[in-house]
Amino acid sequence: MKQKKFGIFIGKKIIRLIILLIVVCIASFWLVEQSPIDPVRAYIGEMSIQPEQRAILEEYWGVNTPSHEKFFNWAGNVLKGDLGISLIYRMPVTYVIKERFTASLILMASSWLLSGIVGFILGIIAGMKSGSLIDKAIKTYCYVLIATPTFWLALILLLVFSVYLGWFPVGLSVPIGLTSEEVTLFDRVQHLILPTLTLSVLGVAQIAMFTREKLIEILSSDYVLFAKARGEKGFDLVLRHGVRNVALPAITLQFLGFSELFGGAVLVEQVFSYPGIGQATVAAGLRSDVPLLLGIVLVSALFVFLGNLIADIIYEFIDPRIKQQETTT
Amino acid sequence: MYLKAENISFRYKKDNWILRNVDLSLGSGEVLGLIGDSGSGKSTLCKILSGYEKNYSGTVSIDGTGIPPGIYNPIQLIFQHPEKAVNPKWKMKDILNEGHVVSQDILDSFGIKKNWLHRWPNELSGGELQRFALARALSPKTKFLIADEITTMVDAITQAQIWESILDIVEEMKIGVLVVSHEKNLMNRLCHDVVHLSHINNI
Amino acid sequence: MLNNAEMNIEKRKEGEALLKIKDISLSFSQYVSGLRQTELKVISSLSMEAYSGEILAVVGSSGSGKSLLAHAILGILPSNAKLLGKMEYKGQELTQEKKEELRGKEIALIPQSVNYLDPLMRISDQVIGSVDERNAELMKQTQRDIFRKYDLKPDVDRMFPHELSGGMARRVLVSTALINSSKLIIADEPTPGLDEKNLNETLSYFRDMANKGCAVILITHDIEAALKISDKIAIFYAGTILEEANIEDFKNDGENLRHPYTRALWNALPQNKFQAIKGHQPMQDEIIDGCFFYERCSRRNELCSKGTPQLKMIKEGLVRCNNVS
Amino acid sequence: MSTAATINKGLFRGLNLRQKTILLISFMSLLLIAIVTSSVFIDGGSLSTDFGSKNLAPSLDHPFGTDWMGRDMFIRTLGGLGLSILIGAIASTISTLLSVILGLLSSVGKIEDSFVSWLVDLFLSIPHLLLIILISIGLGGGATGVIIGVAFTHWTSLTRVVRAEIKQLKTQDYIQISRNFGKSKWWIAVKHFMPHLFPQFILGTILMFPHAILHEASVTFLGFGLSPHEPAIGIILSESMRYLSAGYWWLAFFPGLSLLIVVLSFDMIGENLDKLMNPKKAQE
Repeated sequence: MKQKKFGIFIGKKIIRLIILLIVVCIASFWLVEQSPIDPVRAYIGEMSIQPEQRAILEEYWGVNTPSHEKFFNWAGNVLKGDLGISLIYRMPVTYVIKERFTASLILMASSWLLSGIVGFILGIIAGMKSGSLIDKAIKTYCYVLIATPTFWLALILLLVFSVYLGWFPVGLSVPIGLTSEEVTLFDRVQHLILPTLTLSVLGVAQIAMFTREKLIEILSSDYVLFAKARGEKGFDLVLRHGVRNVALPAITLQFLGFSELFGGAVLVEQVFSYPGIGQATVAAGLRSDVPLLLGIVLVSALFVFLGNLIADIIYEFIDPRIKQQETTT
Repeated sequence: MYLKAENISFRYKKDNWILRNVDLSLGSGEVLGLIGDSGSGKSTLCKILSGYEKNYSGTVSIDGTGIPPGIYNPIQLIFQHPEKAVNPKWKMKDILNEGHVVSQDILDSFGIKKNWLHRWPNELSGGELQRFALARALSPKTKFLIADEITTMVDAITQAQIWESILDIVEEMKIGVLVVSHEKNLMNRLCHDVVHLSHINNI
Repeated sequence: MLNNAEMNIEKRKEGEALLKIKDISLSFSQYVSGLRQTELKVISSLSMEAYSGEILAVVGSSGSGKSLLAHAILGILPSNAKLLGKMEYKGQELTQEKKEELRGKEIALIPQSVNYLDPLMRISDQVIGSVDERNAELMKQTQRDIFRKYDLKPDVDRMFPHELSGGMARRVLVSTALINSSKLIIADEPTPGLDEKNLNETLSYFRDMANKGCAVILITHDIEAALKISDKIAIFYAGTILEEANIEDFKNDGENLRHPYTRALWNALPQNKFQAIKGHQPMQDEIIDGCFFYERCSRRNELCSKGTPQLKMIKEGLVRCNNVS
Repeated sequence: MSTAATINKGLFRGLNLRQKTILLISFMSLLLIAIVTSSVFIDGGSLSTDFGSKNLAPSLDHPFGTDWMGRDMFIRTLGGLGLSILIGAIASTISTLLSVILGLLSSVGKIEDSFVSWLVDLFLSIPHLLLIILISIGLGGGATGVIIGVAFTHWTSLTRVVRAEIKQLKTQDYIQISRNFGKSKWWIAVKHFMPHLFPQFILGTILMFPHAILHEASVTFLGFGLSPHEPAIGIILSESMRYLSAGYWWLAFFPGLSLLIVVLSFDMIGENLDKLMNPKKAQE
């Protein structure tokens, strides 16, 4: 019964995903097509070039083919798993994305975990002691973090820890001039710390504020009142009724945050010159690398979808309260 | 004038009948009691009679004609929880006069005080709000009143006060009343006749 | 456990109430729209006593602040509440610290609905509550025994609150009070909207507890239900208790009742005269100097408008009225 | 009211919460108004290049220091903030209008509602920043690109709120009673729904501001937004990156901090207005 329900659920989600991807393809292709920037111009840049060569390039990018024809060519290839050749990296888009996305994934995963754990703990402390000095401190801290431009924070951290203190390298995920065999784990970790910290900051604030508010709500609920009436108190009470009830919503929220995580990664990677998908996005956008840009859009949509899907699964299948609504309606 | 419900059936899910082939008839000036256990579908029947619930089969009519939507409904329903029946962002004066300008006679008869009119709903008790809900629903165009457990939440004195006023007004205005309650003593006091829902519900 | 007779002897011997409440008042400071702060008085000059082996029903209209009386006894009021006055438990002053020590052990609350159970905790864990590892096995056994008595099958143990039917939920809630063998049990509106069969069943649980020697305070708006099982009835009006009457006083035209309000309430019942008196209960933000019933009273005199009437002992009952003797 | 004073401790001891909240809102609003008005009156002369005083650290003459062209960073920052607030205002207003229209559309019927909810899902399916970049590229960059980009990505959350509120309102007894009084859909929408929705719109717009401003600055920083000639905070910070290793910390520090303060002010105004309107939140 439950398995069947899960199967239907996943089936529906897959149909949704397919529709979504089709619309995203059309919309983003249309948007990029609208751009008044000339891809050939952008590709050539400052180079001088013969008119014949220019014609070849125009032919290659299909400057003179009508939009819909271009779209169907591209879409047809996408269906075959071919996202085209990246203009700036001169490599297949799939390869570039694979390489870059893996690098970003390490960054995003570590800061995602960090922000989730730190944020949850801060939120629990603040909610438990709501109104106290420590709550006010955590609240202020969160408000300031939420209002902080991510890229500016990255700049400041870079300034303090790399430029002044020299504890961390100024950029790139590995030292320059080394082959991948020569790079040690220490190098990688050292290059990861600042970007991870920066990227986790916004998430910490959001999870902490959410956890705090939810916990306060729970602590003023009838069932906590009753627990108090039965002699439960202090940290034990918060652990038994608060943490248990706040954890699932907080985890759900953290999975819904994939979209902002990706956006944050773009900014952070740009400042720290971290060669991930975010930096590739900026490069592709600035230099009109249309195939790469469209590829990244598709991958990011998949990434966000995955987060939402997990959140939905938690909501529908793990939280026992949901079944209640089904039986009462 | 007769309010007739014929062959009323209602279900939430397939094969989960709440009401089946229920017939009910209520005349002008009549006070009819409807009694039933909690969860037996009393409230659903009330909502169907007064046009709140549309997903049912069967007919509700007054003297053979159906009740068209979009105009003042001559069948007015009063709920158990008056605090849910008023817009919390409105002052009592506006709430009172939403359907029609309530006459001073009705205000006096329900004992609605002048200074209540300038209050917000959350500044009045349930018993007081219920008087507003009743006064509001008793316009000259109202022909039938459906009272769904309307005094369950108030104390005995307020209950007696409210019913005293209602019975006076409905007699004068020739309004038919359907009293829904699970309290037998109250029913015996108020109603000319009492039907048990389980006797007319064919499930 | 003592049986009923022994209990009564003991009570008479000591002549001491298990819980004594003397002139308490409760007010809230709260913010309204625009962050204006207002003071709301919910309970004022309220006194009552609860005896072991007896059911005391506190009867008043819904939303009049009776639940807060229960919360005040248990010491679980919100932080913006201000509680004045004195409470005694077993002859000792019941301070906030004492309340925290006693609640869940000697004093138990039976809440109104399943909303008072943690939605994510299994039923048996909730009923057992927070216990030491060492006692866990024993408590589990006790819980099972109580459930068996209330005809709750073993699979109920592993259910979540929302899976309980209405009847099961009420029995589970009652079980929470039994597991710690409490001496004072406060039931807050345990019979909302029940039909007769369920009502009688629920009420019988409380009679059982009182017969086993507990003091039961039954907070309800349903005077009829209260009359069925209680020993004494306290009439709650406008935040205070106007009269504490014995059950036998409620008969005929209520001529044995002490307070004019109680009599009016009795006569307003559909099964009695169904007769209404004029006027309304004062609002919570109204400031009243004299007797709370002054506006509606037929026997009022000048004295009644000045100061709250003293609590008097008349015919083995308590009353706050200047005009009875 | 007399008890209120005794509850407060700390800086504003003599004031009650209402007065404190109003004071905070007024102060923050004044600050923002001051920034916008002064940014309008910046005269070109004070921003002229002066290579005689380039790369100066903060001092009394130049509280935020000067850049490599000798321009006063305080004035540049002020101009940038003014521009940010302006763009934020336009984008948030457009966004709110979109939410209002779509929220109301969703209340019409089932099909419309599914359409709106699908549209929300669609716009949430790509990371905001990436979508703004795409829209900005599509519109050829510049101020229009950023404004439209930000406006078209920020309507989703308010639309959800409006949609949920309308849905909840529609099930209320008093709405059904109003229908039974023969009131028209339009009448009910204006008289019953609006008093509930209007505060949401106002609050929604104000709380959208900070997001809009931050996204504008981010996109500009990345090079997709305002052109390098504009005195935008994003431009200033992206320029400052070149001088970080040279140790010109003030180029990055003060402009970013100012932006943070502006964003924080909007957040505070929104939160405190919310408290005034929903006193329950202040009760905790």
